[in-house]
Amino acid sequence: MSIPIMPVYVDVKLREVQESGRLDYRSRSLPTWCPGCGYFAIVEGMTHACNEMGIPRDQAVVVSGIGCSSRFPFFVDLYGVHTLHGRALPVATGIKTANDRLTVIAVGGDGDGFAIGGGHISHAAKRNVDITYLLFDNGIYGLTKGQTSPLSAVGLKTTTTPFENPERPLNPLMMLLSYGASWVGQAYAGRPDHLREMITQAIAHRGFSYLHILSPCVTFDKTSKTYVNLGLQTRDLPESHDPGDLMAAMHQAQDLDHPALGLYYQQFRPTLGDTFEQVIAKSGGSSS
Amino acid sequence: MNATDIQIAICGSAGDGTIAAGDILRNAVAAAGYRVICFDVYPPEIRGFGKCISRLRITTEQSYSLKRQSDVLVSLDDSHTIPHAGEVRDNGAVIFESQPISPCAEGEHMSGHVLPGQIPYGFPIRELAQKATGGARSRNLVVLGFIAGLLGLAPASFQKIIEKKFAKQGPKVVARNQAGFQAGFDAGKGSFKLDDAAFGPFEKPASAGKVIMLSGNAAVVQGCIDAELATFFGYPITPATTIMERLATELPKRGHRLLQTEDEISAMAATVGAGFAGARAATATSGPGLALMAEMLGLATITETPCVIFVSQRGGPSTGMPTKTEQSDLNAALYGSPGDAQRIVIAPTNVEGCYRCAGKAFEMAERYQTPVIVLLDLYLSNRYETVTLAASGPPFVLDANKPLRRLEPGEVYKRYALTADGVSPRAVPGDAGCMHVITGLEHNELGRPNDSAEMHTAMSRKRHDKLQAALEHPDFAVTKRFGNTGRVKVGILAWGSTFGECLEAMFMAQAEGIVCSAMKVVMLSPFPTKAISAFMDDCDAVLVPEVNYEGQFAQLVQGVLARPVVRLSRVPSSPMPVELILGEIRRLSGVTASAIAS
Amino acid sequence: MRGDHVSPEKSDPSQDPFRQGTIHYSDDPRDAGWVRQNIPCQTACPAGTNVPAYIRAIAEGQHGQAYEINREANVLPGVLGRICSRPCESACRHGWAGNGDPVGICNLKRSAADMKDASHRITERLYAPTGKRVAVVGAGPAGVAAAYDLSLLGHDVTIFEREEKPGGMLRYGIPEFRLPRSMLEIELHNALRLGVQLRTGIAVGAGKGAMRVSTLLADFDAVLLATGCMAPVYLPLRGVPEGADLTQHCQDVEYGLGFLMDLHRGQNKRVGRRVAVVGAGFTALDCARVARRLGGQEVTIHLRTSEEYIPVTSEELFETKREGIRIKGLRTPVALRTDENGRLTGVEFVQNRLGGWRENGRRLAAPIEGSEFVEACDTLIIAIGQKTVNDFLDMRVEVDRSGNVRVAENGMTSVHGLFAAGDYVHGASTAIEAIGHARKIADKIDTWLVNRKRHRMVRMEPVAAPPREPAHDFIPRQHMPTIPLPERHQLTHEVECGYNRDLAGEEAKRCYLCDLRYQIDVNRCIYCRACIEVAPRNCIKLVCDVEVKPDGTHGPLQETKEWQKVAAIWIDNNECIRCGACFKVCPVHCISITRNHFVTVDG
Amino acid sequence: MNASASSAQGPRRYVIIGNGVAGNQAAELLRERDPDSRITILTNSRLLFYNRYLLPQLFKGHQSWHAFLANPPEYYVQRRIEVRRDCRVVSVDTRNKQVKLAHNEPIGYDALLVATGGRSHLPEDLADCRSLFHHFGTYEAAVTTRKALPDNGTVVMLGGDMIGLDLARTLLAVSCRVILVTHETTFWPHKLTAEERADALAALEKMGIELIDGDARGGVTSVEAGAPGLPARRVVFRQGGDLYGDVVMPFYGLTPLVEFMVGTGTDIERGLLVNTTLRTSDPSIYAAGDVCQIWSEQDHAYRFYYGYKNVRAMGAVAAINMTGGHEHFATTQEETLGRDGQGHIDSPFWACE
Repeated sequence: MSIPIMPVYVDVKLREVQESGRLDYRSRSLPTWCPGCGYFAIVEGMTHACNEMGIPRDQAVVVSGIGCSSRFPFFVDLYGVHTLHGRALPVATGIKTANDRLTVIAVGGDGDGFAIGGGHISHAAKRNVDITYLLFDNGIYGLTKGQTSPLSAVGLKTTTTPFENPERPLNPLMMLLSYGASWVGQAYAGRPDHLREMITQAIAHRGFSYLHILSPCVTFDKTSKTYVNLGLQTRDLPESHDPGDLMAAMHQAQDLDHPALGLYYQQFRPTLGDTFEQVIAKSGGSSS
Repeated sequence: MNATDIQIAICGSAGDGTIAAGDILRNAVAAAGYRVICFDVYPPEIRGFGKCISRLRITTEQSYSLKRQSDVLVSLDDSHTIPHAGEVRDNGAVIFESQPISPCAEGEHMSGHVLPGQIPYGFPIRELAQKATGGARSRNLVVLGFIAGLLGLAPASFQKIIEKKFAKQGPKVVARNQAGFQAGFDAGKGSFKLDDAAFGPFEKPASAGKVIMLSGNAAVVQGCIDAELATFFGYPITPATTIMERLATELPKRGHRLLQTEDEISAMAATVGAGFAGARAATATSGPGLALMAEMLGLATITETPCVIFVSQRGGPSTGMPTKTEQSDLNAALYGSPGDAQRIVIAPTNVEGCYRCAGKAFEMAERYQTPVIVLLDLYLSNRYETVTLAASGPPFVLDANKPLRRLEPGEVYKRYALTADGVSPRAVPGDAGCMHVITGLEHNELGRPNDSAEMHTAMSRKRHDKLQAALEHPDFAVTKRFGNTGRVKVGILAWGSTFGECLEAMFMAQAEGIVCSAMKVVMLSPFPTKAISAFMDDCDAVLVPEVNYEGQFAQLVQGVLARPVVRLSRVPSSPMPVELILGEIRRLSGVTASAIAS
Repeated sequence: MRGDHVSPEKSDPSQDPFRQGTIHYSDDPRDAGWVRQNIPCQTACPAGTNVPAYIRAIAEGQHGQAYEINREANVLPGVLGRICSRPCESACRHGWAGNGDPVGICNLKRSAADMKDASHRITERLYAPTGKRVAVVGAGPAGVAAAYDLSLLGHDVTIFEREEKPGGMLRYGIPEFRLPRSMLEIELHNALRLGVQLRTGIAVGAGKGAMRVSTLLADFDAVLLATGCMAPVYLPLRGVPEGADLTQHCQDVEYGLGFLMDLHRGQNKRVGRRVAVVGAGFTALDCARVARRLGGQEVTIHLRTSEEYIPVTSEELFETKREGIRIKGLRTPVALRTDENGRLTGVEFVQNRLGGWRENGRRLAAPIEGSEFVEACDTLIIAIGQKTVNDFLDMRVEVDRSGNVRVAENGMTSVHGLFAAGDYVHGASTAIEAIGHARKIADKIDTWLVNRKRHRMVRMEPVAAPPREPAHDFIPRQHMPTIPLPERHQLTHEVECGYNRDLAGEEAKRCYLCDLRYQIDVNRCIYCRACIEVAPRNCIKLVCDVEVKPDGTHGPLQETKEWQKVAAIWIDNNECIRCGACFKVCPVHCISITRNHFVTVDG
Repeated sequence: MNASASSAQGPRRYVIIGNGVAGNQAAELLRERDPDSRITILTNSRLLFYNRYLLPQLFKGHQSWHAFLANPPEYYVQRRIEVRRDCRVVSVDTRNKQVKLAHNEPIGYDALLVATGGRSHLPEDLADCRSLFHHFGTYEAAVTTRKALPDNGTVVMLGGDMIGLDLARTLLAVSCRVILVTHETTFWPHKLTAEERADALAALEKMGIELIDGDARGGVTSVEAGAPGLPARRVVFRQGGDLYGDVVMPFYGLTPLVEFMVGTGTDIERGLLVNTTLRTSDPSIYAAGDVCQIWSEQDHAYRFYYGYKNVRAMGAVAAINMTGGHEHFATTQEETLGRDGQGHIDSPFWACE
């Protein structure tokens, strides 16, 4: 493949970015993640997505737990709640219950989501609360300086598994598919363009959308989920994949060695808000 | 006396390797035979812009706390270090980067903040690192080398420590870091020395026992190991995480087990389970985790299951200040469970105490069948001191269980038999014929649920009374008095890490001619009423310094003894400043206790 | 199961398909502006020598190739490698504040000439014969450079030279200890052997027996005057008529250029024990150093201004001082002192103070009334400059106020078919300026003769990976070895020894290779700042704005620390030292490198 | 980032480059005359201002730098004089009125005083042996020299300006051997006739200094490290011959330290050119001390003035004029080489309070 290297003119680029309007979605202060962290791509992707979708900044809330990823609300200029470890989803559910018109996005890391907060995901998925859950999977505990996480690979040496992690990592996509999440997708921080598109779709989905984002921890994981490894391992879902086919989605989700990127599964069914309305309707009341 | 007493502060931004530099430095000087006390301050973010400071006081005799003024200050990041320029004494050295890569606005460079009495040492840290190692990563080692060269420390012990520290990353990394150190060393040695901080000639003292360098948390681990801890469950939380990290390496080597659970709720539950099964079991956490464990702690109390919980306090409430020290979890440790949650709470005052308390905690847990909370704080967990381990081996009893009496034929095993000392012989799964059920419900001697007033009173009394014996626990000083004996103007009553500062202040006050003494209180529950009361009898005024806002310990003392004390409760996000305590001593030595009471 | 997306196959970012680009040619003014702004050495070189390219060739051990790259811009690399005034080094990025000393560009040029293979074959790119005939008057650097270019372009060229041998100032104005004649001979020969007819010993002028310009105009399709600046600027002195030739006035007075030319024509020159040299240029320094070798014991250079403001390289000044020559500033000679026999005993000077600035950037000096003093000396050499003479023309040609001939945009003088180049047009300058100008005029003559045009484009060639190593930044500038002071008594013994292979290799590594252009693909950048983390200086910036000037160059990048305003992370090529650290660390491989230079294309 | 101070708002900002006699004298007067101003001294040195004229005492016995400090640290605190030590000035941006430091920090000023003094001059033909010389210009250099000099050791002085001869007196007093290789700069900055010079040289010999006629020997060609077993340095002469010493020190007079001013547009010949009010060609820049060449109406030339008294007077004049005064510098310094009671030479340039 041979593409002519075209010169890039910085004046043109600067104007293009400024005029796009996406910078408005950023915070004033610079993100404090380690340089090179994949999370930068996620915050970039989200500002792109919100901008493209024209979501008013005061109509969106980002909710997080504890961990590196959970600093996220501080780096976008939206409403945000930085809750306790593992407790992002219940708080987000409360917000959505109180005001259905808000765009609510929960973010968190793999430890926050699948260790301490693991119990909450299944319930959020089951209720089909209309929020987007961006799960940042770097397979390690970054903020506490590199302990093993539920998504750490077998054999990963961390400070708490100095003789290699003996445990199989969870398969989050399988879990979410079986929990009944109504939108399940996967993206990779090293492919920012694709990531941007997936975030847009996830937010657009009506119902509980779960986007699993593979993202290297450049500080504590030098061997497992690195840019090099993930670049080699990841693949696109086959073009023939039908997002309505749950079994096909589960089949794809089984391949942990070569994680496929894209939309695994999508289903449309009443959201938590809808069921509230149904209950109200059944009870004979009416919404205010 | 040609005693060395040098305090070095290294300050940088997270990611500059500030803490790592402090680590190498303390290990190197300890290896050379010096006594060290060291405390690092770092931000909650791994990278980004947070401030890290590593302070080390290096002495020929063990000191009790850091000094107010450092002799040497090193800047790895001027924006963070500039506010600390004043902490260097006159004729001390301020070391900084002379060739920063980016332009700085006026006033943003360290050189503009060196006070007239201090000696500036600007040198091209980054350039030396890049020349010697091909990258700027080793700036911290260059700086270490510079310090060693300037102060006249032999490079050999540093090179050895560097090799040890980086061995895992391969010989290339070792060589790179050693080259960085050497480049800095040459620069430091080549610098014309104008400051007067120097290491005097020093013979490594022949010491009884083994002198090692430990952090408070490492000492806890050593205590656990020497007490033959068999199972550990934990969940990462600053500043207790390093206990688990070290144990993760150490326990398997000894055939013991460690499991990182999904949260503190689970960690505590597993600890209780293992305790029930007869193994020595422990967990470690900080305030927020303690809160999660509160429910499970209650279960341990009511089921009389031995277990040990190390709680390293940080700034609270809630998530609070994860990387700042505080002593504000005393109430939570004493009372933090529903119901009359009797338990033993002990708090070491220095790193050596961490070791002793850790080991003794297992003895007490077994002896009195209770959860034992060992209350540390971030300052104690993370500070490093040189510790002497007894040559005669660990001073801990490895089986402190009350012997189980062989059952008479037909006798039913009473797990909660009411006895004179309140302790019921405990059976664990595997003990023949002693099958029983433990429960969180109030129960009778058999362990069967029973909520009668009489039984609840009897069991409450049992759980309370059995702990009183801990005040006389063998080979364990629950309180200790220092300084002047007999009648004193001022008595300092303190607990936990703050006691070091109290002692330092007391020595300074004595030097000023003030008659005073200080008592450390190691056991906080059950409360050593007699000893403290006797101490207070000797004091015209009693001062209680502690790092919390509400004066939790002072309240405890006043509540139990109904006697007045002077509170010095501050939350400076750092250890209690010595001069603050000294100021109070001076003030109190001029007035009478009764004046304060009114 | 694999999808269409091609993932990077290896950790080596150079394998990224996005980098496997092809060569691109651009005539966007911003690309031309980039090259001008970013390759300061090439921009500073009057001949436009592609410095990064030839230094890279030397670093790769390809001295012959380096020589050829030089020769594309300047047909006398071995000569200029010794005597060039080095405007490139004053501009070199490595010499900018905080970056250390400039790269020894000139010394490397010399090493390319010295170290190319003995069997090195030069390459020439010849155009088809045009049948046009061009006469060039003067075989100095300008004349030779123009003749060479014109001959490549297919014209028949004849050079007329007054002296016995070609070379002009190079042969007659520069001492052999600075420029060995063997090197000059070879390079002149190579320049002229493609069919240029060289006719020496033929004076062109109005005098008897001389070739007339009008005759040349009749015989040739075009005539190029490249006669340089051969007349001395006279020094006004008290008691001497204005414009008088001082050498007639006193036998112990010499004009610098005349002194050197006499010497190189083979005359026996003598100087007294105490020699005063007046002047501030290379000629003044050369005269002083020659005088020292001719036995002058106390040789002093007298300056109107001070050392700071004189147009010579610091190395040359240093070597001059090392040879025991004293330099005294802020003085202007006002009168000669002679004894009863008319022999010089001293020079009367007036003390100066520094004045304003001349248009050419030089400093003015103003005499202080009543501050006269005398310095004793036996010989006075006046080397305050040369000017053009036009009295050899047998026709009227328009000149400007200072007597220099006017040339139009197409290179022609006011006389149809008569062109002019080099010092003859600009007044006394340097060899490299003369060559640079002559090449431009040759190009214009060609256009005028056969209506061919050429223009410049920027050639952008993708580079797979950074060619430099960070350690190269710490190599100190390699000093030019010189012969010891005691051996400097011969006029012909070259003082500078030239780099050996090791020195040349080390010095070549120092070059930042400013022709490398590092760019971030803003569309793919995730703003993670990993590149900034490894940047060796403040070269990668969080940018909110930039000004593009009409000439295509950029103003400074406007930086911001507010995340909301960071429209791009951009590499400031002005600060960039081409270390490549950013390229290696970028997690999404959004940094590309291209090698950019000007190419000249027909049409 | 724009640190240039504006005189329209806030106190005036005086910046002094150089931490010697002139700079400190100026700082003291500036503070007296403009109590609200901000005063900053920039210096390469790591020490506060110390008395360089006293440095020969180092050779009489160990003394720490504390003994040489002219003022205690509190002096600067009380007078609010900022002393930025360990800072190298690389350039001055006269348009934006900023001094640029080597570490890339700009220091804005309203008025700037350059008082950097001079460094020991080394003739270009000795540049190759630069690393083999010992120096005396700073406390650090003097201590290094003293450490290199064994008891009763031999010092070879090249040139022999008055700074060197002052040191020579002390060295003789502590029983060192002093060999002086004469040069036209011997007795610099005194200007002596041939007779006076011969006379003064004779006096030096009488003091116990061994003289080598440098002119007759063709001057020094090189200084080399001594061979094993011999003293540490060897000095070689152009006309042949050599001599050995433990340290070799150049005393060829001073070169003004003005590199950072080159290119600023401020007039320089050898030193910064100033008028008698000590103002340079830039109206906000003054110069004082050994770095400036002052216009002399009498001599119709720019000339240097040396000696403690002159330098201090210059500092004062500059400070007065920087704060709106109009004072002219006039020397009160005796410049002739004298004799003391024993017939030993005595120089007014040695005078020091």
